[in-house]
Amino acid sequence: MSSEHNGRRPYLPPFRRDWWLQLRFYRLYMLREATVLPLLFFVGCLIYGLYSLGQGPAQWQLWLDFMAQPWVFVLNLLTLAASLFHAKTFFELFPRVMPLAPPRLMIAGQWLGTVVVAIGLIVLLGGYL
Amino acid sequence: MTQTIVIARYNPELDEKPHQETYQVQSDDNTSVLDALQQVQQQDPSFSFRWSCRMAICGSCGVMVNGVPKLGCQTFLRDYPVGLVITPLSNFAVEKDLIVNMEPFLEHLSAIKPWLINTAEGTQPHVQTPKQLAKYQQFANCINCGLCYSACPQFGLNPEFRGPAALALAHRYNLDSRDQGKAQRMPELNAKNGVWTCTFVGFCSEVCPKKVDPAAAINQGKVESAKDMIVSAFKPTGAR
Amino acid sequence: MLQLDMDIIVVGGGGAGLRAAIAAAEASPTLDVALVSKVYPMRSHTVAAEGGAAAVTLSEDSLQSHFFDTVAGSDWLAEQDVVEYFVQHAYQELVQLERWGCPWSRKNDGSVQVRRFGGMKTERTWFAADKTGFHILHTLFQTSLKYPAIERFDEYFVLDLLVVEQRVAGVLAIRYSTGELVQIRAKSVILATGGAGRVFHYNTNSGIVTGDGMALALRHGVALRDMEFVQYHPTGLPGSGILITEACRGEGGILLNKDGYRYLQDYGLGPETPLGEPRNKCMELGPRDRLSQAFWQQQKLGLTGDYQGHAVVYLDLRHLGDKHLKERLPLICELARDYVNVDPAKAPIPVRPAVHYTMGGVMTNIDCQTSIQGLFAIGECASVGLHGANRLGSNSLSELLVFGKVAGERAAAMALQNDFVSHQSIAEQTARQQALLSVLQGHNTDDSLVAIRTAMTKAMEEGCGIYRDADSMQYCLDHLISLKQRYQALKVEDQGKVYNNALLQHLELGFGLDVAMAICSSALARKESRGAHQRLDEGMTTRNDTEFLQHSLAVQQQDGSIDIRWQAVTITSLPPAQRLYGDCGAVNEGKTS
Amino acid sequence: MNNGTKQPKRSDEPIWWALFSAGGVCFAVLIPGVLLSLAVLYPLGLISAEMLSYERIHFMVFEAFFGLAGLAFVGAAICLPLFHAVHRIHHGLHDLQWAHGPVAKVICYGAAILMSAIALGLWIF
Ligand SMILES: Cc1cc2nc3c(=O)[nH]c(=O)nc-3n(C[C@H](O)[C@H](O)[C@H](O)COP(=O)(O)OP(=O)(O)OC[C@H]3O[C@@H](n4cnc5c(N)ncnc54)[C@H](O)[C@@H]3O)c2cc1C
Ligand code: SF4
Ligand code: F3S
Ligand code: FES
Repeated sequence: MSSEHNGRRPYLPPFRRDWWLQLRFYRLYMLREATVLPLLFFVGCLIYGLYSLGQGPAQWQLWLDFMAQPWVFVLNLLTLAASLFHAKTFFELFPRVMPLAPPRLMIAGQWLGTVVVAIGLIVLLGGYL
Repeated sequence: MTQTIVIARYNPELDEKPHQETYQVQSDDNTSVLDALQQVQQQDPSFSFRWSCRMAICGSCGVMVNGVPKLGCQTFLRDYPVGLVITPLSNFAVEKDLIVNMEPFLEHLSAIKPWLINTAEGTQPHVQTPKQLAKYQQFANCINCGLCYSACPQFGLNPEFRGPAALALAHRYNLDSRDQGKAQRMPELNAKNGVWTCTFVGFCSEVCPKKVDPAAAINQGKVESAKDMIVSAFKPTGAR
Repeated sequence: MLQLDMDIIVVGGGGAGLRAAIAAAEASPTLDVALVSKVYPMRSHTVAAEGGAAAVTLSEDSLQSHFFDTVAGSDWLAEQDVVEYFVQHAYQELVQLERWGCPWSRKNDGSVQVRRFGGMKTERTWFAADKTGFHILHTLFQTSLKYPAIERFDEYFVLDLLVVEQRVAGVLAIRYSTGELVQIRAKSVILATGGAGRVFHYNTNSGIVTGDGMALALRHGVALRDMEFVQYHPTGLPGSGILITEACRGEGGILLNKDGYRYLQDYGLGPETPLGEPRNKCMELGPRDRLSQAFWQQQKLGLTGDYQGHAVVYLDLRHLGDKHLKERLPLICELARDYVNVDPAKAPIPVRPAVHYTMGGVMTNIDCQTSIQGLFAIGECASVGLHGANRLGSNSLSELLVFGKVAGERAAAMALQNDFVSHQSIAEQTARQQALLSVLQGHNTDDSLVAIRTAMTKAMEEGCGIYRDADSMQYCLDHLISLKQRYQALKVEDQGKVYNNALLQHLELGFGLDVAMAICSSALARKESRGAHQRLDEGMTTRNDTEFLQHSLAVQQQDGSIDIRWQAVTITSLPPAQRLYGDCGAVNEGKTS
Repeated sequence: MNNGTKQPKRSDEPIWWALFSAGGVCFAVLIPGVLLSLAVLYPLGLISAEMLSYERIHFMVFEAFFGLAGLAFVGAAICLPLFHAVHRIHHGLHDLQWAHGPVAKVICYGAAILMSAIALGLWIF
C-alpha cells in the first residue's frame, strides 16, 4: 500500500435480508407485525357480513353458514390467538408511549377493558340477560 | 480453566474482509469478555479493540457476543458455557478487528442539539423539583455506547435514521423543565429520519446497559411530533 | 504528514479539557480551538467519578471553612492563595454547570441538594445521583457541541509538544484511525490529560490514565510538583481495582480481616462501634489513608485473606439485609455480583486498597501557566497547588471546572496577543519524532510490553505503596531504570497503520515510566511523613515542617534521571498546625500509629 | 450555533401512525370480543342462530341509536383495524426489503381507504 494512501478501508457488511430470523427477539417482533394478516382475514369476514346484512335474510343466512364452516372457524381461532398476542404486546408498549400511570396498573386496566368488552358483546349478542 | 472463544479479525491493510479466529483464554468466575480480549491481545499485540473504564460507564467497549450487542466489561464468560463468538458492533463499518467507525453515531447525536437551550441569564441555579428531574432523568443516563444502534434493524436498514440514543437525548432535553429549545429540536424529530423511522422493534431498550429505554423516548417523541403537526396546521402559513 | 494551524490546542477531553475549551470559545468566538483527545471525550476518566463536587452552598457554611478543610486536608502543603481562589469560584462554576443542564440532585423545594463528604466539615458536596462525574462530563461534552469554534480531534494521540525557546508552538499527534503523524501548530496549548494511577498495579483508574501529559511536560524541562503524593482508596476490588464507594461504610458496612475480626480498632480508630451504628470518623468511617494503612499493617501480620492471589480484607454488608442493600446500594450490589461474583447480602465483599488519585502534577502558577510560555496545565495532570499532600474527595471535580475556565480564558488572551511561532526547529522536532516512530517497528525476541508494564506497576506498588522506606524505594528506582533500558530496546510488533493499538500502548508505557521515576525520586527525597506520603524509616515517621514544608519539584535531566528541587509553600492566612481528626480516639490523620 | 441551517422536511407519518394506533386499540380491545362471539361461540353453538337472526342484527346495525351504533361498529371493527393492518404491512415490506418508496405506500394506504369506503358505503346503503 502506498504511503500516500491512509490505509483506512472500513468494511460494512451488507445488511442481511434474513436479519429477523437471527434472534428470538426479532422473530417475536415479526410475529407481532404478522398478527395483522389474520386480522385482515377477519375484517374481510366482517365486510362480507355487512354486505350480506344489506342484502336480506337469505344472504345473511349464507354468511352465518360461512362463519360456521370448519376452515373459517379454524382461521378465526388463529385470528383470536393473534389478536390476544397483539393485545399483550400493545398493552405493554402503551404505558411506555404514554406514561400516565404505573405501567402495571395501565396494563391491567387495558386487559380489563378487553374482558369487559368481550363479556358485553357476548351478553348482548348471545342474549344472556 | 481454559475456554475457547472465537473473535472476528480484520486488518484493512491486509484482509479483503473480516474472518474469524479461535483463541484459548484462561477464565474463572469473574472473567469478563474484556478480560478475555486483553488476554488475546497479549497473545497477539496487533489485536485492536476499545476499552477504558472497565466498569460499564465510559461506553467504549461495545461488541457483539453471539449476535447480541453487549458491553465487554459487563459480560462474563461464566454466562456462556456453550462458547462465545465476538464480533464488532453491527450496523457500523468495521475499521479494524473490533473497532468500528463511531462517527455516524456522533453526527446523529449532534444533529438533535443536545444541549440546554435557555436564553435567560442568571447567576443562581434554576429551581427544579425532584419530580421535574425524575421526568427526564432516565433518559439522561445514556453512556453513548452505541449498543442500541447495533440492536436496531431500522438503523441497519436506514443509516440516516437518527437512532435510539440521539432521539432519547433529544427527548431528555425536551422534557427538562429548564429547557426552551423544543421548537428548535422538533424539525429533526418530525422528519422521516427522526422518530418516524422507528417501528418500535424495542430491542434497543432490551440491550441498553443503562436502562435508558430509548424505545420509550422515541415513541413518546412520536406523540410530541403528532401534536406538533396538529399545532402547526393551525398556525398561519409562513410562521415557523 | 498532516499539518495544520489552530489558535489554541486543548490536549484532553475530560472535565478539565472540555471546560477549558468552552471557556476559550466563549472568550473569543473568532479563535479556533482544537480539542485533541486520545479517546472520545465522553470516554474520559472523569466519567467514572461517583461522589460529587464541592462548593460552599449552605448559608451556615463559609468560604473560610472550605478553605480551612482543604488546607488542613492537604497537610499544609496546599498553595493557600490558590485555595482561596478556588473556594471563591467553585460555587459559580457548579451553578454554571447547572445552567448548562447538569441534572444535579434536588431537594423537595427544587434547590440543589448537598451531601456530607470525607474531610469536609459541612455539607457542601453537589452530586447527581451516584454518577456525578458522568453527568458533569456529558453535560460539558454536549454543551461543547454548540460552539462552532471548537473543533474536535477525537482519537488523536499526542506524543510530543513543540517547544521553541521556552515557548510552546504546538503539538505532534498520531491520528489513531490512520496512523498518520499530525503536526498542529498553536499559539497556546493546555494540557488536561488526567492522572497517572495506571503506573500502579492496583488502581481504581480507567485504562487511559497513564500520565501522558505529565511526561510530555517533564520531557521538555517542566517540573512535576509533589509527585510523591499518591492517594490510596481503601476499598477497591481485587484484580480489577474497581471502586467500591465509601457509601457502603456510611450505610454501616464493616471491615474484617481473615479471622472475621474488626481490625481497625487496633489502629487508633476504635473503640469498636456496634453493628449498624456507624459513627463519623470512627472505625470504618475513619479517613481513607488511615484505613489503607491499617490494611498494610494487617498484611504484614499475615492477617489478610486471599482472593485469587490478591491479599484482601472483607467488607461485610450482610447485616444490612437484602432489601436495604438493593434500595440504597444498588450499584454496589451489581458491581460485587459482576466482578467478584459475590452477593453482598450473602457474603462479604473482598476488597483491598487501590491507587485512586495523583495529587502532584505539572507545576503551574495560580493562572495555570507552566514554566513554558503559552503552555498551561489543568485537572489531575496539573499541580496548580490545591491538593498539597492529600486531596479531599469532591475537591477535584470542582477543580476541573474552576481552573479549566481560568486556563481557557488565559490561553485565549494569549492566543489573541501572540502569533504562531515559525521556526525551523519545529520541522526538525517533527522530523525527529517521525524518525523515532519509524525505527520502532520490529520484532521482540524475549521481552514484551506487558512484561515491562507489569514489572513497573508491581515495582511501584512495592516501592511507593501505602508505606515507604528508603530501601524499597531505592530498589524500586533502580528497577525502573533497568526497565527503562529494556523499554528503549523494545519494538512494536504490529506493523500496521490503521488503529495500531500496540503503538499507542508502547508510547503510553514510555510516558508511564518517566512519571513513575518522578514519583519514586520525589518520594525518596521527602524524608518525612505527610499526608499520603508515609515513611517507616527512623526519624521520618512524622511531619517535619522545619525542613519539608516545601513542594518537591521533579526535573528531568539530560540523561533521563530526575533531579529534585524544592519550592516554598505559599501561606497566606493559616499557619501549619496539627492535622487532628474528630473525637474518636483522637484520630490524627497526619501521623502514623 | 451548529446545525441550524437547513430544516428537514416534516414527515406525513403522524397521520398514518395516529390511525394505526387507534386501530391497534380496536384490535386489542374490541376485536377479541367480536371474534369470540361471532367466529367462535356462534360456530360452537354457544350463541344460538336465533340470537343472530337477521332482524335482530339488522336492527342493531342499521337502526339502533339512529344507526349510529352500526357506524361506530364499522369504524372500530373494520376501518381502523384496516389502517392498523396496512400500516404494519407497509413497514413490514420495508423490513423485509421487499418494497419501499411511494408506490408501496400508495398501494397500502390506498387499499385501506378503498376498503373503508366500501364498508361505509355498505352501511349507508
Ligand atoms: C473511581 C473514581 C472516582 C472519583 N470520584 C471523585 C469524586 O467523587 N469527586 C471528585 O472530586 N473527584 C473524584 N475522582 C477524581 C476525578 O474524577 C479526576 O481527578 C478527574 O476526573 C480528572 O479529570 P481530568 O479532566 O483531569 O482528566 P480525565 O478525565 O482523566 O481526562 C483526560 C483526558 O486526556 C486525554 N489524554 C490523555 N493522554 C492523552 C494523549 N497522550 N493524547 C491525547 N489525549 C490524551 C484523554 O483522552 C482524556 O480525554 C474520582 C476518581 C476515580 C478514579
Ligand atoms: S441508549 Fe443505552 S444502548 Fe443506546 S447508546 Fe445510550 S446507553 Fe448505550
Ligand atoms: S430497536 Fe429501533 S425500531 Fe425503534 S424501538 Fe428501538 S429504535
Ligand atoms: S470499558 Fe468502559 S464501558 Fe466497558
